Amino acid sequence: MSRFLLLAAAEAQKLPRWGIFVDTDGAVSGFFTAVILTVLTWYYVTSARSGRPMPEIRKLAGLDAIDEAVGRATEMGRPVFLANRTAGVGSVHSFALWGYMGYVARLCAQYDTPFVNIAGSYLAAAVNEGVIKQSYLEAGRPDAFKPDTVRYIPDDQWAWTSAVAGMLKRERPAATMWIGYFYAESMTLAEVGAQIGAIQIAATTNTAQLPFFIAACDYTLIGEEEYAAGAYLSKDPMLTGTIVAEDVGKLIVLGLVVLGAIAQLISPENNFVSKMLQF
Amino acid sequence: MTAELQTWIGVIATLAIFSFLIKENPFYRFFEYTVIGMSAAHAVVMTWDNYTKPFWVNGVMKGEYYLLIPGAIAVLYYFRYAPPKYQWLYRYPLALIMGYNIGYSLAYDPRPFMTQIRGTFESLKDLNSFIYLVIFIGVVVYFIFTFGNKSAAVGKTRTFARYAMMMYFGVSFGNTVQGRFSLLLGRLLFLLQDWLGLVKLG
Amino acid sequence: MRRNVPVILTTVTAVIVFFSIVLFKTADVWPGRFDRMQQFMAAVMMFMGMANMTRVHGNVVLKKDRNWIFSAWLLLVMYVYAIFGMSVGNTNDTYRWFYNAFIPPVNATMYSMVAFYLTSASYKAFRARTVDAALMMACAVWVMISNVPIGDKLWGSESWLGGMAGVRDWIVSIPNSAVSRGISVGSTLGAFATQLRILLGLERRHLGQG
Amino acid sequence: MLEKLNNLDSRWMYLALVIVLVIPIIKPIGMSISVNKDLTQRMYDFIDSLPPGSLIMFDLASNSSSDTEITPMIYAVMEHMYQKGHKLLVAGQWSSGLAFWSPKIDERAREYGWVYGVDYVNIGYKAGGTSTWRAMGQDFWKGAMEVDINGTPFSELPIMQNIRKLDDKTIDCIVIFESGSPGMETWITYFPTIPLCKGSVAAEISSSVRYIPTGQLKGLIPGMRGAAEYEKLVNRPGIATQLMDAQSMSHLLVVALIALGNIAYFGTKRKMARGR
Repeated sequence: MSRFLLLAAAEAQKLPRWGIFVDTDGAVSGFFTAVILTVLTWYYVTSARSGRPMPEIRKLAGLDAIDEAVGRATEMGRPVFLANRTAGVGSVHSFALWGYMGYVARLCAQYDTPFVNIAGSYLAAAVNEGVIKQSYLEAGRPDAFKPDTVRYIPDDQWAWTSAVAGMLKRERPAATMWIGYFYAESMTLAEVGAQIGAIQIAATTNTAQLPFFIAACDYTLIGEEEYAAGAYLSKDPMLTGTIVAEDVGKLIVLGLVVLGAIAQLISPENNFVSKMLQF
Repeated sequence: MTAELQTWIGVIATLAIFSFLIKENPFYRFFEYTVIGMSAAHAVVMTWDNYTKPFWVNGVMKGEYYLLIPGAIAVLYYFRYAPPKYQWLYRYPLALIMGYNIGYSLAYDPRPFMTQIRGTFESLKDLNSFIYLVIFIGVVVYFIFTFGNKSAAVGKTRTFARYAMMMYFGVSFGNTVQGRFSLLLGRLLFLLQDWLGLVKLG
Repeated sequence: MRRNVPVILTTVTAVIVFFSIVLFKTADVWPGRFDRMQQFMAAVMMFMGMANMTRVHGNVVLKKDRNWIFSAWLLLVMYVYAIFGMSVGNTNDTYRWFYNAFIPPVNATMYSMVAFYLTSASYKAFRARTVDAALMMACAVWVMISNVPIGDKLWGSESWLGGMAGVRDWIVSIPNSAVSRGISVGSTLGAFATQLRILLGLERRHLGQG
Repeated sequence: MLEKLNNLDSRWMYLALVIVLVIPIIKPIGMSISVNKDLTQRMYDFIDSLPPGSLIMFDLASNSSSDTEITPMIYAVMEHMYQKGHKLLVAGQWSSGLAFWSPKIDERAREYGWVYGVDYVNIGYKAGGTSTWRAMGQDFWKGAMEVDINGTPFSELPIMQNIRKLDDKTIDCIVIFESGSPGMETWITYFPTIPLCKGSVAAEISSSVRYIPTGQLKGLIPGMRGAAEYEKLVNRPGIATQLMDAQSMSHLLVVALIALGNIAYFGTKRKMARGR
């Protein structure tokens, strides 16, 4: 109970903020977080560009499995599905998705395996088409694009799911990839996919849905691992640089937490780390 | 009568969808395609009624002329389905929307993030809060991709974090089971109570 | 003009929107206007979805592929319902009647089917092959039993450690909540990095071919 | 035998599930439950601690799919508000949620003798997402287009005269009934000062509890079980309590299946090892 009283006291006492900033908790510190992360990223990208070696990204089994999955689809002569329901063009999940899509579409074009993308946002469907065409072009197979390669299904959760479940049973893909933010449909998608015997790779940051993907998929990328794919798959040192910057960000977070914990033990009322973050 | 017809369609739809559990069949397919068609239309109708029309009538017509510029740029998006020569035009509205969203989340997302970090140490006082802190640090270390990949200590921390995460997923799974059965109960009640009238609850 | 201008446009827009939100004390003049502009853009683009579906299913119908009758039916339903809805409005009784007759029952049934899939998935997935799987299974089983009255019968909440439910609550509020926060801290940073890749023009895949 | 069990057809499990759910609905057993002290009890205590006549806002961020979980929660919280004499403002981030629950809330309100516009009000769905809510933070009337769900102007509703701004001085507590996005993030991000309680569908419990120690959430009703607990706390058993038996049986089925799966797995593994 005392914990709550303390918090209530902290809330009651308003911190003075710099005049031009919006008067909300974390307005100034949040601003600096964004700036610091941008500067860090810029720094590591520039040093990667100038040829400084970047550390390697640790092994992510789910991403290594993509080649195997596409290979099996080729052997069986069945399509590869890659789907996301919620992400629009402004969503960070789409940004991550395009990394997977470019890679998988290129592999599929090389092996002459049908590739299907199912999108829940009509704006994203249009962009996905561009990403896939570009990959086909790079693989030297611009003719591989079919009118039904990118399928928009309206983003009404269960209408979308019923359509995808139906497609899974009718077209029996050998590999399915569920990338991005999913809600309760995760269980249906993953289990129907498992029933048709597809190799399944899932990646989501929705912690509530991760257990279902873990239960029914062969490989699951947990949380943030979803975002690392673009850099991991392309092996582009500059993209790796952004991951290094992000890791430095994590080290800063850890440092702040440890420092904050020490300050909390010494004097809970005057915890400067806490005040700094609230500022 | 019409309400009754609605219930009957509901019952048939329910049974058709459930039949998918046994086998994919035309009965299911009919409802699948009908509902996709309807919800695609519904999405357009809702956007038309809630955005396009009010924006035009209450916005542009009432003097918010600045809206016409993004509106005109947005039209370029349709060039995605134009002949290849003009397709590149769709990149302009795309660039604007992406820029807006990136700026928006870079500005807003750090604020709750700060509260979350503060929350890890501000309640530090008993054994539980120390366990909390240790697990939190372990999980953050698990997600560091590039540093310490050869260090044994980091490796052990990651294994520990992985076990903690598996516990989390187990708990999360177990808790969700309840909700999913609630939903199925709801559907069974629809069949047993509203349609067949076998039971009466609530 | 074709590739660099969109990249610059994205960056400039992002920076302007960012500062308008962080710095404007009257939070709703410019950020609000940007919100409206973005919403209006989305409203203008609303037919993109129907365009895609017309292409996908129209192609099936033209080629008389498998299930072409269903595709034709889909297009018919979509156009009739959309034109009807746009002319009478979504609050029209007939419009609502059709909506309520078809969509909620299908949605609710589809949703409730998750319970079946969950049952069969837990049969196949929760096998103690590895330490990871064993831990996940043990926790899932524990929570499931303690979530229902039987758990209270087995190990009551008045007894030592608060019974099954007490242990569950401890797991939920301490390790569980720590993991959830750890993952979300990582995802937030990961999302930042992903957005910065676009902001700094490093990732240009979305610009597509041509 | 064990190999067969190892690859048991899912359809048998589906049949078993239907059977264990239907029987307790038709013939309930009626087992008692305990109240979760960290979640449900905390929310009950918070709402209980508000002085009589406080204004509580409902945010219906869900839809008819979550009917069986959310409806008993809404009823139980309303019952509590009735006992304490709180006032109610109904709003919603999901238009489908408002369309579905508004009639049910009206029905309960009639039972309690609440007068519309005095004891409770329903402002209806407001399009525009978070920017609309933020506008209501500046000026509630203007942001909400000055009309309620039936199109009645706010100026004709006595309760609205005191609701001029969406902030902690006007609203004493927001109770969100959520099953997805947009949801509590709206309140946590843009309105952190207004106390927030959550009626959560079961799937969202694990990812929401982290907001409890920080005080971003004052309490939480975890799923249908939580609804049954709240029904117990306010002393009015309802649908959730009645369906808990079916819940018990289905949970036991899943646990039994997991056990069976492991027996089959280890059995076949040993056999294979011996065969080799």
